[in-house]
Amino acid sequence: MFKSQKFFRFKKKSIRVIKIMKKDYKAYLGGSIILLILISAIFAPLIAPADPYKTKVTKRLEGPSLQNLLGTDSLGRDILSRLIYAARPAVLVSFGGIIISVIIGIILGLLAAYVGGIIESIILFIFDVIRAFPPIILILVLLSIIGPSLLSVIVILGVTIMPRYGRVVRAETLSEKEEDFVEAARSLGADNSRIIFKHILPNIFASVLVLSGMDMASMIMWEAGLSFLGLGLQPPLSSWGVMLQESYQYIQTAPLMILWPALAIMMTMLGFSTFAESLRVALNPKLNQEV
Amino acid sequence: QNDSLNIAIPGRAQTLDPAYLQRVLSDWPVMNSIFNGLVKYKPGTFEVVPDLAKEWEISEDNTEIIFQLKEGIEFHKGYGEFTAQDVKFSFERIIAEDANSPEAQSFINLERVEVVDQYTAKLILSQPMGRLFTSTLPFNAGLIVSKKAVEEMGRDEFASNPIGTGPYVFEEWDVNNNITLQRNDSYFEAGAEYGEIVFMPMSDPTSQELALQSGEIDIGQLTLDNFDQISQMEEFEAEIYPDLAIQYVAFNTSQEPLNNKKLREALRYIINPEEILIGAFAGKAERAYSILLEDMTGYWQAPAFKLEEVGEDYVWNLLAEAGYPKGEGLELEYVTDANEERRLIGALIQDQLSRFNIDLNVEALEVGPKIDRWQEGSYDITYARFTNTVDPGYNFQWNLTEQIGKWNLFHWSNEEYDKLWQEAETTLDSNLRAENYKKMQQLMNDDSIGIWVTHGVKTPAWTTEVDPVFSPDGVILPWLITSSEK
Amino acid sequence: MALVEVKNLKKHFINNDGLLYKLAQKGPIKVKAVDDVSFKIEKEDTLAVVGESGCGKTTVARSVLRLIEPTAGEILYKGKSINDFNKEELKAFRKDAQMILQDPRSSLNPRFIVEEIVSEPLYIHDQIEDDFNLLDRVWELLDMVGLSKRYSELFPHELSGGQARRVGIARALALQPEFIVCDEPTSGLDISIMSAVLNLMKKLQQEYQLTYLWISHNLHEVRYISNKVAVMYLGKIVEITDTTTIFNNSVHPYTEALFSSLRGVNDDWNYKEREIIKGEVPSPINPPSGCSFHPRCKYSFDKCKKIEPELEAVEAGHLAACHLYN
Amino acid sequence: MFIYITKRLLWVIPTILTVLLLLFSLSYLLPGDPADIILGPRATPEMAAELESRLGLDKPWYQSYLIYLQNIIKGDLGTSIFRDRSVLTVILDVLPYTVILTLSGMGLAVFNGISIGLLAANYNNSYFEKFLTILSFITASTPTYIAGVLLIVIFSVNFNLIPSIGIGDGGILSSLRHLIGPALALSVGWTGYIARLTRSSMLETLDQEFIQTEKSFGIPRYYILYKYALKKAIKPIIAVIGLGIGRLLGGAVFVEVIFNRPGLGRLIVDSVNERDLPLVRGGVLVAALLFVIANLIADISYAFFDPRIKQK
Amino acid sequence: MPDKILKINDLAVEYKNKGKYLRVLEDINLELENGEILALVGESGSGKSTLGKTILRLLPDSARIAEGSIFFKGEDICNFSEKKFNDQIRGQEMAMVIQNPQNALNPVFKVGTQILDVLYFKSKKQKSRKELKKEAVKILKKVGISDPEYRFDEYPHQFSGGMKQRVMLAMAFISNPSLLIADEPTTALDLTVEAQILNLLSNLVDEYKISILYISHDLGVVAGLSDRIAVMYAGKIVEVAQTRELFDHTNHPYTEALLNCLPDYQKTKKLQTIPGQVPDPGNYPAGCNFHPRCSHSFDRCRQEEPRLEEIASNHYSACFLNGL
Ligand SMILES: Nc1ncnc2c1ncn2[C@@H]1O[C@H](COP(=O)(O)OP(=O)(O)OP(=O)(O)O)[C@@H](O)[C@H]1O
Ligand SMILES: Nc1ncnc2c1ncn2[C@@H]1O[C@H](COP(=O)(O)OP(=O)(O)OP(=O)(O)O)[C@@H](O)[C@H]1O
Ligand SMILES: [Mg+2]
Ligand SMILES: [Mg+2]
Repeated sequence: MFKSQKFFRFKKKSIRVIKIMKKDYKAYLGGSIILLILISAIFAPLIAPADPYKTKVTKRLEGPSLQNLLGTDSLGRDILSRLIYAARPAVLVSFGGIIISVIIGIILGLLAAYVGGIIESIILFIFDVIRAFPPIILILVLLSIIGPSLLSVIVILGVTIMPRYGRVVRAETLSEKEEDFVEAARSLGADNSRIIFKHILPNIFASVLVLSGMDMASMIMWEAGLSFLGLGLQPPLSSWGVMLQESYQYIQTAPLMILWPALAIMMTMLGFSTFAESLRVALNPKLNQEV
Repeated sequence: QNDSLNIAIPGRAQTLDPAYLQRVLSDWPVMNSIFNGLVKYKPGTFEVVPDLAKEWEISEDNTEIIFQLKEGIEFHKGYGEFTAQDVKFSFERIIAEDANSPEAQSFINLERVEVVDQYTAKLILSQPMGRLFTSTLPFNAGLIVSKKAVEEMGRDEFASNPIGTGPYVFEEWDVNNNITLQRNDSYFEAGAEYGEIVFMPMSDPTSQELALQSGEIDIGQLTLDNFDQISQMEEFEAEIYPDLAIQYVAFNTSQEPLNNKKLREALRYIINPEEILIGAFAGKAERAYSILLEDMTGYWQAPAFKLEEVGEDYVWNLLAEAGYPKGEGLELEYVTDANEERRLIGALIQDQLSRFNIDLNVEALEVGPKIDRWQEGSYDITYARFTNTVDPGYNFQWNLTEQIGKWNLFHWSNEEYDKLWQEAETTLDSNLRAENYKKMQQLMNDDSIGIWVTHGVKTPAWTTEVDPVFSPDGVILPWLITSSEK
Repeated sequence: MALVEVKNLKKHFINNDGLLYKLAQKGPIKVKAVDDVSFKIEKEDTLAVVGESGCGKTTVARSVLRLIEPTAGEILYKGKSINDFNKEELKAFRKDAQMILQDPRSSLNPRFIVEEIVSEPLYIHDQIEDDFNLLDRVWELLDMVGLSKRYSELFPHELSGGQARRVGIARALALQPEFIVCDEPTSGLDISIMSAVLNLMKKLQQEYQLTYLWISHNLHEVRYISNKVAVMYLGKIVEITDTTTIFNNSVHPYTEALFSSLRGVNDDWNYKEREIIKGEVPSPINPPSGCSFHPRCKYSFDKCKKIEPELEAVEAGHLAACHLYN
Repeated sequence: MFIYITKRLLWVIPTILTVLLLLFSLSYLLPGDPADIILGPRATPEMAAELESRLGLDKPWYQSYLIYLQNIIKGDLGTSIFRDRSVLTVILDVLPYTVILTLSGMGLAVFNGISIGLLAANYNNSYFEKFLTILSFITASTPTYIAGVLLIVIFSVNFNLIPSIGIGDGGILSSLRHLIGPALALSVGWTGYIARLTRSSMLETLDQEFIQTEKSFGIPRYYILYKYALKKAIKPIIAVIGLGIGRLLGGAVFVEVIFNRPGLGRLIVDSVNERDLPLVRGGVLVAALLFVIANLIADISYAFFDPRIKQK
Repeated sequence: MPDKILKINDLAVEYKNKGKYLRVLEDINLELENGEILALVGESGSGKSTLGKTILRLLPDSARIAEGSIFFKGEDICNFSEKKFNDQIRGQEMAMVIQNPQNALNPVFKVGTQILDVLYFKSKKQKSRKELKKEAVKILKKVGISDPEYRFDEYPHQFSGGMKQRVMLAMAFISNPSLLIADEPTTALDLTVEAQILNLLSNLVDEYKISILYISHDLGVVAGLSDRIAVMYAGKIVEVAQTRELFDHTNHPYTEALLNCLPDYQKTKKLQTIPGQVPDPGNYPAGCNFHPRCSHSFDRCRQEEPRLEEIASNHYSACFLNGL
C-alpha cells in the first residue's frame, strides 16, 4: 500500500501543505498550542506533578509555591495538575463534538444536495428548527432532558453545531456539482459515487476542515460555559469551565486562581482558530502561493 | 437621598402572600416587613411576644385560645381597620379545602376561628397543637392579611400586591425583581427610620459581595472565604450567624449495599465533616450534632465518630465485617446538586472514601433529576440541606415512614420514631416534646442513617453607615435598621 | 450512416425558482438555448459550429454527449439514440465520445494534480494494470500533447492556459475515442500555442481517424480545421454548408456580417470606416419576433418581423434560413 | 425583492410551528415531576393537582397541544408559575434590557471589529497588521464569560471604575454606566470575529479588478476603501451581524448572569431550572422568533447590498 | 516639451514571489508621441499588463520598480508622491481600461454612480454630481449606449460584456486624459462586438485627440488600429516600428515567428508554431531571451543580451542578426 502511486501522491500533497504552513507564524502558534494540549491530555498522569483529585483542606487556596506551581484550590488540590487533567475533557469534547457534527452534517448535506425535492426540504427544515433556538438555550434544555455527562455534552454540542456543516456541505455541493470539472468527470463516465467521493467531497472538505477548526474552539467555549453555569461534567472530572466556576467566588481572595482556567480556555481557542486559519490558506492550492 | 436602603436577598422572591410562602430566604424578610402576626419573635431571640394581639388565654385542654387584639390599627393603603374578622379570614383561608396552601400543615388541628367581638378572636382546635406558638403563629402562617384586600383583588393579584399592617408598605415589584417598600408612617409602633427599602435579588454570594463593595447595596451576604478580609475593612461590618437549617449526609438504607448497617457505621468514620467544613465553608461553619440548634427544645448531641479516636484499623474491621475487607469492590453512587459548593463536597467525600479504596461515583444533577432520584431512592449517598423552623415537629417530620418516596432521604422507616413524633405533635407539654425528640434522634443515631454536617451559617455584612438588627438565625429585620450616623 | 445525427434538438432552460416565484412571474422564465437544431456528422469529418457568445453552441455540445437531457429531439450515435442507451451502452459511449470543455482551467479539478486528471478516465474504465505503468501511460499522453513529464506533478493553477488546455486534450485522448466534442479549444490561448494545439488536433485526427464537433468563434481556426460549418444565431442554425462554400459564398446576412469582421494582418483595414453590425445581441429569454436576426439586419423587411424563416436548401448541401433566398 | 421576502417569511411558519411542538413536549421530556420541583417539600397533593392541570398534564397530549396553539394564536402565552403574571408581560418586561444590551454590545463589536479589520486590510503585510491579526484572534478566543469576569476583576474590584452588577437606578446616566461592562464583555468575542472577517473580505475585494479601474480613474484611496470596497466587502459581515444579534437576543445568558442583569436569556435559564414551563416555552418561543426575525432582517439587508437579489 | 508625451527609460519591474524578487520587465525603453496609438503586443505573460500598470502605479504591493524612470510630459512621475500622483495624474492625465470587462465595474454600485464619481474627482470636487450627470449622459450616448438616463440607474450585471466595455471607454473619455492605456479591451468579446468597439475607439480618438497605449496579443487586431507597434517578449521589448513597416519589413525573429503562426483565413496550410515555451520570469535564459526558440540563434545570442537599436528610421529591433 505504501508503495502505491496514490500514497506517493498523498505524500507529495501533504508535504506541500506542510511546506506552506511552515512559513506561517499562525501555524506555529496554533500547532504548538494544540500539541501542548494533546500532550497534556494523553500523558496527563505522567506530566501532572500531583494527583488532581487528592484533597488536602488544610492547604486550601494557597498561592503558587514550589510544591504547587500554580497554587491550590479550595479543597487544597493542585491547580496545575487539575489544569493538565482538564485537557482531557477539552480534547474529548472538541474532537468528539466535531466528529459528530461533521459526520452527520456531511451525510445530511450531501443527501439534501443530491436527492433534492422533499428530502432536501425536510433536511433544510431540520436545520432551521435547530438553528431557531439560541444555541446556549438549546444546549441547556437538551442537557436538562438528557442529564449532564461528558457523553451527553459531546452529543448535544455535536447536534447543535451540526446544521452549520449540513448547510455548508449542501451549498458547496450544489455549486460544486455545477462545476466544469464535475461535468468533465461525468462526460468521462464517472458514476455518482466517484463524483461525490473523488471530486466533490475533497473540494468541500477543506472548508469543512477549516470550519471545524474554528468550531472546535467554540466547543471548548460551550463546554466551559456550561460548566460555568454548573451543567457540565461530573466530578471528579474537572474541566476548565468547572475550574473557572469554582474559582469565581475567590476572585477577591485568590484572583490568580481564575486566571489559569481562563487562560487555558483562551489559549486553546486561539490555538484551534489560528491553526484552522493557517490550514485554510495552505489547503487551498490557489491561495497558498503568496505565503 | 440617603433615606433609602438596598438589601440583597439570595433569590427572586416568589410570592408576597404569607399563606403561600415558597422560599424562606427571599420571601420571608419582605413579608415580615409588610405584615404583622398576632405574636412575633422578640427581635434577636426566638422568644414569643405579643404583636397585633394584646394578650391571650389558653383553655385547660389546650384546644381554645382567645386573643385580645390591639385597637385602632389600620391596614395599608386605606384598607380599613384591623379586626378579629381579619384574623378569622387570614387563618381560615389557609385551612380551606380549595386553598391549596402549603401552610395547611402548620394549622393542622385548627377547626375554626370564632369572632367573639371586634377585638376578640378565638381559635378552636380539634387537638392540642405543639407547634402553634413556636412556629405557626410567629412565622408566615400567622401573618394577618387584610380580608377586604384579598377579597377585592383575588388571591393571584394579592400575591404581588400585599396589604398588611406592617412597618413598611408595598410599593413596587419591578422587572429586575427588585421589591420596593415605603415606610408606613402611621405604624402602630415606633416607625422605621428608613423611608424606603429595596430588596434586590442576587443569587450569587460573589455578586452580593461585589455589589456591597461597589455600593450597590447596603446589606448583603459575604462569601465565607472573603469574610475575614471584608469584615476587617473600615467601611464594612459583618457577623456570622448560625443558620436554622440542617445540612447532612444521608445514606440510602433501603437498598444494597447501604442497607448493611455495619457499612454505614464504617462510613460514619470515613466521611469527615470537619474537612467539609473547611473545604466548603472556609472553616466558618460549626459542626452540627443534631437536626436542632443547641439551645432548642429536644436537642440531643450525637457522637462525633472521629476516625482519629478509633484508628483506621477499627474502620477496616468494620468494613471487613460488612463484607468488604479491603474496601475493594465497593462502588457507591452519590447524587448531588449541580451547584458548585455541593460539587466540592462531593469531590471531598469522594476523596475521603478513596482512602479506603471505596469508589464513589459523583453525579451532579440539576434540581429536577436530583429530586427524581431522591424520590426513587436510586442512590447510595446524598447530601441535602433542609430548611428548619423554630418548631422541632416541623423539622423532624421528613424522616417519617409516610415521607418515603417524598422527602425521607434515608428511605428509613421506624415505627417508634413515627409514634414519638405523633405524640409530640399533639401536646403543649414541652418536656414531653423534648423527651420524644431526643429519643427520636437516638433512634436515628442507632441506625447510623446519616451524618449531620452543619447548620450552615449566614454571613450578613453591611456598610458602617447602617446599623441593622437580625434574628438569631441571621435574618434581617428591616424595620429595625437605624442609621449609625445619628 | 452518419456517426452522429442530431434531429430537431431543443433545449429550453427553465429558470424555476419555486412555486411562489412562478405565481409572481406568471410562469417560469424560459431560455430557449437551443431551438430546433438538426445536423449530421460523418465519420472523420469536422463540423464547426460558429456564432456569437450565448447562441447555444455549448448547449448543443452538451446535449450531443448526453450531459444534459434535451427538451425535445433525438441524437443518434452510430444510428442508435443515445437517450435510449442502457447502463453498459452509456459507459461504452462515454469511452468512445469525449469532450474538451470550453474553459480550460475550470474543467480540471483544482485539487488534482495533472497525473490524477489525465489518469482519471483510465480509472473509471478500469484500464489500469498497475500503478507504475499508469505513470508511463500518463507521460505518454502528456508527450502527445507536447508537455514534458514534469507537468504531471503540477496543480491546474500552476499551468498556463495553453498547458491546461493541453491537459484537457490529453485527458480526452486517454481512452482513444472516436469522437471528440471540442468546445472552443483555443479560446484564451496565445497565437503560437493556439497554432500548436490546432496542428496537434489535426494530426491526431489523421492518425486516429477522429471525428470532431468543433465549436469556435474564431473563423481563422474554423477555416483551418473543419470541412463543414454550421452558423448559429440565438439557438438556431441559420446556415450550414461546406467550409469553402461558407467562406466564399455565404448567403445569410448574419454570416455575412460575421465573416466580414474577419481580417488578416495584410488586409487594408481601417476601423474608423468599418461598422460591421449594429445593436446588441438580443436575449434568448425574449427573442425578437419573426427572424431573430431582423433587428440587426440591414436587409430586413416586413416579412422578417413576422414570419420565422425555415432552414432550407439554397443549393445542394447548402442550407440557410433567410427570407431573402426563399 | 418582495417575492424573496415573502418566500423567506413563508418558510418561517413551519419552522416556528415545529419549534412550538418541541416546546410543548418539554413538559413530557424534562425529567422530574414538575409539581415536586416547582412546589418543593411544602407542596400538598391538591397543589400538585392544580399545577398539573395548569400545565395541561392532566389531558392527552394532543388536546393540550391544540389548546396551547389556540392560546398562542390568541397571543396568550400562559401564566408564569412563580411570577403570577402572564408570561407575555414577564417577557416584555425584560425584553428592553436584552435588546439594549444586545444592540450596544453588537454595536461596539461592529464598530471596533470593522475598524480593526479595515486597518488590518489597509496596512496589509506590515507588522502592524500582524499585531492586529493576533489581537483579533485573541479577542475572538475570549468567551463572554471570561471577558465578563476579567472586566469585573479588573475594573470593578481593583479600580472600582464601573459598577459590576445590576442595571442601575433607572436614571439614564446610571443605566449607561451599568451597561459598559456587560456590553464590553459581550462585544469582545464578536469584535475579533468581525475584524477577521472584515479583513479577509476587504482583502479579497481589494484584489478584484474593478478596484484597479477605480484607482486608474483617479478616485482617491480613502474613497475606494470606504465606499467602493467596503460596500462590496460588507455582505458576509452583515450576515454575521444578523446572526450575532439573533443569537444574543436569547443567548446573552452569561453576561446577564455575571452582571446580574435582567434579560431574556437569563429568564429562560432561570425558568428551566425552576421548571416554570409556561415561562420556558414563552421565553424560548420569543427567543426563536427574535432569532428568525433578526436573520430575516439580515437577509433582507444582505439583499440590499446585492443588486442581483435586490432587483428580483 | 514637444511631442513626446511619455518616455520610459531603462525600466525594470520585479514581483516578489515566495520571498524572492523576480524580474518581469527589463530594459524597457519606449516613447509615445502626442496623439499616437501605440500597440503593445506579445504573448501572454510577456509583461504587457505589468508595463501598463507600472505607468499608472497600479501594481500590487508585492511589486517594485527596480530601475529606470518614467517621464510624462517631461516630468519624472516616479518621484511623485502617492497623493500628488493620484490628484494630478490618474484620472486627470492618464487613465486605464483594464483587461477584463466582465469584472471591471464594481458590481454593487449603479453604473451611473461609478461614472459620476470619476467625473466628480476629475473636477476636483468642484462641480456637483447633478451638473456632471448631463456630461456623462452625453458621452454614454456617444459610445452607443441607448437610453443612457435609464441605464444610469442600472447595475453592472444588467449590462452585457460589450456594454460594460463601452462604459469603461466612456469613463476613459469622460476623464479626458492625454494618455489612455487600454489593456486588451476586447479579448473577452465576440468578433462582431470587438469590431464595434474598435470602430468606436478609433472614432473617439479622432475626436478627443489623445494618445493611446493599446495592449493586445493579437497582431491582426491592432494592424488596422495602431500607428506604431511594440513587440514584447519575456519582459523585454524586442521590436518597435510603424505598423506597416513592421509587417512589411519584419526584423526580429520573434516578430517574424509570431506573424507566421497567425492563422490567416487566406491560408490553409499547416500552421507555423514557435517551438519551445515562453520562459517563466526568474527563469530567463542567459543572453537573448528568445534564443532557445530562435531558428537563427548563434553563439553570441547565448551570451550577450541584445539591445534595442535603430535599424531603419523609426524602426528599432533587439537582435544580433542586425549587426552582422
Ligand atoms: N444551465 C443553464 N441554465 C439556464 N440557462 C442556461 C444554462 N446553460 C446555458 N444557458 C443559457 O443558454 C444560452 C446558451 O448558452 P451556451 O452556453 O450554449 O452558449 P454558447 O454559445 O456556448 O456561448 P459562449 O460562446 O459564450 O460559450 C445562454 O443564454 C445561456 O445563458
Ligand atoms: N501580482 C503578481 N505577482 C507575481 N507575479 C506576477 C504578478 N502579476 C503578474 N505576474 C507575472 O508577471 C509576468 C507578466 O504578467 P503580465 O500580466 O504583465 O502579462 P501580460 O503580458 O499582460 O499577459 P496577458 O496577455 O496574459 O494579460 C507573468 O509571468 C506573471 O506571471
Ligand atoms: Mg460556450
Ligand atoms: Mg495582461
